[in-house]
Amino acid sequence: MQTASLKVAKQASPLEELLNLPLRSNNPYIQEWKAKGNKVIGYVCSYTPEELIYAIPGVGGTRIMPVRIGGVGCTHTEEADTLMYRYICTFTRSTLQLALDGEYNYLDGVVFNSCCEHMRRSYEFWRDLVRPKIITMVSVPRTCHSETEFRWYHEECINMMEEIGKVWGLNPLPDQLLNAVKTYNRYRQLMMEVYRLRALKKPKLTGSEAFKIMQAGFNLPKDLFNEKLEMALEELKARPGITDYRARVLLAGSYTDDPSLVDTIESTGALVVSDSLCTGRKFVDNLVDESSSDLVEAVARRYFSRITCPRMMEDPEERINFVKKLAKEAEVDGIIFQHITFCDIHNIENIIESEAIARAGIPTLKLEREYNAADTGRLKTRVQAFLEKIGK
Amino acid sequence: MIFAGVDVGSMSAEAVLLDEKGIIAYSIIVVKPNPVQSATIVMEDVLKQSGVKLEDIAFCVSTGYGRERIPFAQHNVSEISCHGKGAVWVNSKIRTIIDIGGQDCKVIRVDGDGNLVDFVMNDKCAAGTGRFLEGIAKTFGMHVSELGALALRGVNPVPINSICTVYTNFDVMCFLADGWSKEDIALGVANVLAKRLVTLINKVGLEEEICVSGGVAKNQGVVRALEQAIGKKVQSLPVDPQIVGALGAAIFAMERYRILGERKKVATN
Amino acid sequence: MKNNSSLIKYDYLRRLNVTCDLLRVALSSGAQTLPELVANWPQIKAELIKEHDEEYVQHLFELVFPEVAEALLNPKHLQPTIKFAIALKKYVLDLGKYLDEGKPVVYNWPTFTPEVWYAMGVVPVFPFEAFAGLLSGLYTDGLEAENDEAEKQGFAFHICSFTKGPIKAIEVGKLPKPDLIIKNSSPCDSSNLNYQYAAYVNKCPLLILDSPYYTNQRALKYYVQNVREMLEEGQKITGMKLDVDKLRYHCEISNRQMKYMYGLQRLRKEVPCPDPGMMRFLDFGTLVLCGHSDLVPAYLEQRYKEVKERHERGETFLPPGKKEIRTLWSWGWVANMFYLPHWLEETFGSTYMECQLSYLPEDITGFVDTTNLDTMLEGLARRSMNFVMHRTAMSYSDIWVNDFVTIARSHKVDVAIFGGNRACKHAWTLCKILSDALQEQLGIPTLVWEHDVCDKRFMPHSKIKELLTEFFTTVAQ
Amino acid sequence: MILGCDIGTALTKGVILAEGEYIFGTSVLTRANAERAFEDLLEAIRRERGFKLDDFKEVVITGWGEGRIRLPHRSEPTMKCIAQAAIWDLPSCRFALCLGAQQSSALILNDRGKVLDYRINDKCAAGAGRFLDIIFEALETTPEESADIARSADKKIAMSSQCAVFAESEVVSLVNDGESVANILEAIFRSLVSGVVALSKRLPIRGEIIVGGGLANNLRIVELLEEGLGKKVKVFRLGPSFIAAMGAALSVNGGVR
Repeated sequence: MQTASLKVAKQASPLEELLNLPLRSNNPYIQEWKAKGNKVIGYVCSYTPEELIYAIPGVGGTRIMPVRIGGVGCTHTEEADTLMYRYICTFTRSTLQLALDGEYNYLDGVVFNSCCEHMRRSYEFWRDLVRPKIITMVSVPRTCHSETEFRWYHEECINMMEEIGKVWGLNPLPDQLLNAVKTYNRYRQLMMEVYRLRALKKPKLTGSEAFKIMQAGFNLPKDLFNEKLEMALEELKARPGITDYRARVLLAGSYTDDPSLVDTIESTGALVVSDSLCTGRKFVDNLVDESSSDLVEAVARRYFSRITCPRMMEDPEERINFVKKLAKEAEVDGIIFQHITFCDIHNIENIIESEAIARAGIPTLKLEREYNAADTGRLKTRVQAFLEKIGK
Repeated sequence: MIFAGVDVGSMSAEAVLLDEKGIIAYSIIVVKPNPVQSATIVMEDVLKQSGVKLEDIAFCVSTGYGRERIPFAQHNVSEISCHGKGAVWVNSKIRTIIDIGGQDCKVIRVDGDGNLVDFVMNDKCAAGTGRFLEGIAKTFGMHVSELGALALRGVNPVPINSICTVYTNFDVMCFLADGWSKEDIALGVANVLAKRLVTLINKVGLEEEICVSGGVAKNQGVVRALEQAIGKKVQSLPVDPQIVGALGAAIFAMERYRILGERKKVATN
Repeated sequence: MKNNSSLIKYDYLRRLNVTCDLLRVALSSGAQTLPELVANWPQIKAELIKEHDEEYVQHLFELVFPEVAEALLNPKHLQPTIKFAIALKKYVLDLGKYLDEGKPVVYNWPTFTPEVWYAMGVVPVFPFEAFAGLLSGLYTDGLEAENDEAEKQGFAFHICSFTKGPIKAIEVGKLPKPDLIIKNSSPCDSSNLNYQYAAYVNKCPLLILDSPYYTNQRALKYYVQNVREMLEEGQKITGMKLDVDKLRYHCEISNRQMKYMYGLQRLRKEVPCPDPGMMRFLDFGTLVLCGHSDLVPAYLEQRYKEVKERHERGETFLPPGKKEIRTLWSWGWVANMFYLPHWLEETFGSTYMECQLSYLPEDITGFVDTTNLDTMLEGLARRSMNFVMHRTAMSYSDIWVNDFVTIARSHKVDVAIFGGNRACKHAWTLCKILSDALQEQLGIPTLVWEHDVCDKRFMPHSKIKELLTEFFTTVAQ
Repeated sequence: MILGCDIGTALTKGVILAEGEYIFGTSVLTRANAERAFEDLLEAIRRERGFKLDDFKEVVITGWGEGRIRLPHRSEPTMKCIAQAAIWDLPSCRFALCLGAQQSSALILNDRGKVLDYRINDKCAAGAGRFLDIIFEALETTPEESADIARSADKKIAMSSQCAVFAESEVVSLVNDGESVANILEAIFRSLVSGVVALSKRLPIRGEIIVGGGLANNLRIVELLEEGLGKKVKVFRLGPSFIAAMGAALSVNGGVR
């Protein structure tokens, strides 16, 4: 069965493969990875220093791969609703539900963050009900501007490494760290290339495809992903480019890994050519300084100096300018600010950003939505009306 | 040259035929379960009325929740744009349209050409939609169109606080049982509906003139309650407010036909 | 008072100012019932209009919840409430004077107590409790208008009305524009983003006092360091200097407060509970005013004295023959229904043990060692980390759960009420864990219901009474 | 004799006990008029059994309409009544569910039928009996036949609508997209039951389970409930609708002995 799915996957071109990579434990490469005795660690927030996990040398030459925990494919949230009540966002409930359904049993460990109120408080349920072999917390300060905060985060990174290391391996050697750092920098550069191809006058791929590639990136060992993406990029460049779109839009707001939202938007003829999401452009923003003598610190620095998530209680101006910059790069006709119902952070952040963006003369649409793509008809009506409003 | 607009909503479907001189004919039906079926029937009806043949229609635009599935429409436009377009066409002073449909309730702001400036749509709860009133009317054993006149005669509106439409129906039954007059209940219902509309209106703001479109616009009780709630006058439209969406679609059909025509010219020259 | 005075210019300040006198004069008028109070109104008003505008006073009087007035006239509330009004008045006057002098307007989030600011000569504004809480608790119009303003702009209904209202009040000119905002990064996203929004629209600096996710020594060290940096920055921005002796003076005041706080907490363990529930709401108010003036501990001393004597006399404030039902409020009080604890005492003999907004772990928070600056800052930091609403929110939910299971045991609790503010996301994540623990470990039932802490429209008082009546008549006998 | 009466939002039920033994029970439509419903009930009792009001030593009333009855009577909280009836029906019962027209409630009780804890949901109609009435109407089916129809479902379809009113129109469009009534009913039942299961799991589920309330007349719902709770569920012996009325009657002189 495994090898079969593997064969099927192997026949496809690298691009097709990235676009159709099966989810979670059905992912043939994860099956392959685990079969070799390697470990997989899940994490929930973009403030998790992934490369540090990737650098940890496992016992007997095994490896440890970080994957980002998402909620794609979640069809019900019964148990999660019972545990968490209706005021918790559907993304948090979906991920927890998947975990309770055993969808994340392939994970050997989970790294949590003090990211947002909803997600951080599902830690207890993972710890007590899902019970991964390792579950650890990275306490991330809510400001990046002071050395004290940075040192705290830096220590948190080291502690996380040690906690995982002491169970399955050792602490990484300098060259192991350097390799991991290089791999992740390469990954970010390649993803930026994808964004460049999306921003072209004739974009080489749809937003939906871009999200699928991003999704694949969350769920493959980055070395392998980089390899495939390099080839996939050649395939993309060879494409004629999309011309029959109705409008170019940028997607901003709450956590979005499920392509179905983008599908809904693009089903109106709009093309999502860029985004300012923590699952997208923000995720690959900024590189680690490879020349640093203390690479762990350099990694921590990167996470503290990349464009912030509004859970950081500062820099709305920077985030607004970031969105303006992206909008210019990708020559967008409008920006869609979406937030998942009950997401306090992006509800208010979208008000701040969209008002400023509107003042700058870029058309904006604010959408409230559930994580799981229900109610698509009404979302679609809103988006279509938005396009009509901006004369597209 | 004849243009058509067809609007398939969740409760009713409308079709409008239009030429340069104005509205030729229109038709309103209660929806058949299937949008395509509804569209076909309402279109056949309006054709029959006017003696126009389908092939005489130069261009047809569909709107409403079934808009993408209408076989005889060459193009579809969101109901939000259509209501804006239609309202301004019948009264050029209109800048805000409050459309109360079967399931959706929208507040639409437009410019002098009827193009969208801003809009907002209710969240997915029946409270404050046409269905809400339909339910009440059912409880009264009367047609929804009779509610308005009833509410106008109300004096002491009943206090309704349940959020859910289904429960409001039950509350209404209780008020009846407790001996309240239908008039006062209808007024209470109109007020609570108006209150829910205001929270929506607040999100985009109002610019005068204001009008109400959709079936509920015929409910004078709701309109008056709304006027009191927003402290502004609501313009009554010279056409049946229920056809505003379909009319808007027909106007888009006319505009689109012209644009395409010009493009063709450019192409042939 | 001059018309350009801040206490006139900003309606919230004006309200608070008149409220202090209204409470003091009205409750000292000798009236024991609402009708008597109404009968005394002419004299009361005559007294008030010596300082305040007649129309305004009259208007405010008409806005008072009759239930609240009636409750406060009850002997169990009367004297402490007067003392509270006097203490609050002192703060309001200081604030008014401070603002009139054109000094920098500083907004302070209550989870780090304000001694340090007093020690700089700053009189901070406390939008959270002093305004949102008190105004929605006392007056029938509450903060609904400001909440609606916020919702117009797209703030969701579930964004906390504790912060949403006051922040809007700044924009509509009911509160002064801030020059500096200080915010703990706990308890919640809702408040964090509200304050971030406020700093952004008012173009003023936001000092973030970062709450670590742990409660160990390392976290404390980190937190103390954050406090130091906050003070450095704060002095730079305000241009005012922290005076160690002043800090010691104010810490000693708040230590005295704590002494009585802890004393009251201990007395609540007694059966029957000698401490009336409504006063928790005012106690919270004094936590926010922490260390401001001697009048603050004076209120708590009065409270402590009364409660202790009541206990020693073996008396209860419950209606004769009412069986006591010892009730744990596992979320907190409902600001917009200030009188609810009194109603529950009178109707069901339900007494108020502790809640998330009243509980301070004496053994951890202790007293601030006033030896020197370092010891004081560490003491204040430790208190803050374990402060009401901060201890329960900044870290794992285990803390909240364990605290409340412990309280349920030590206070011989009969039933629990989880009246959760709908904005309080982290409360809704642990509601089931907590109610399960209470039921499985101690057989204590929990009534779970939703309210909006500063907006009575979501859960009307009549509905709340219905829910509680059903609960108490069903499980509590 | 004792008359226990439960004036619900849909049905008004009466149960008669003599020496603590059940002898008769009947119900009438409430039609939102508690006073009249109560009279109708007394009339029905007179007609069917010839008992008159003064034949009853005590009248105990519970449920939505209790407060509206002027006739001197004793009132009991609904939740207490349900527990009393549950323990009477099944001494080993420690968990009871009541799926009413407007409200579903779950409660745990001790061996004396005392309510230890409960949860209710009444926020909106989704998941309440009234919701089903709307659906049955839309599907032109009856509560009686719906269970068997649902059982014959051959595929799982997802209902996106939370709102009862929208569910109605969603159902209509499903029908017209050629979806079978069986599959739709099954989907509706499943989504409804999942709500009840979530409610139940907010409490520690112990001992045996009794279910009452109008929805429990629907055997498919009961089956799905058992599936969801992973436990056997017993439907109240006298007919699920009578659970609260019976409990009211039992509450006289300390209830179940």
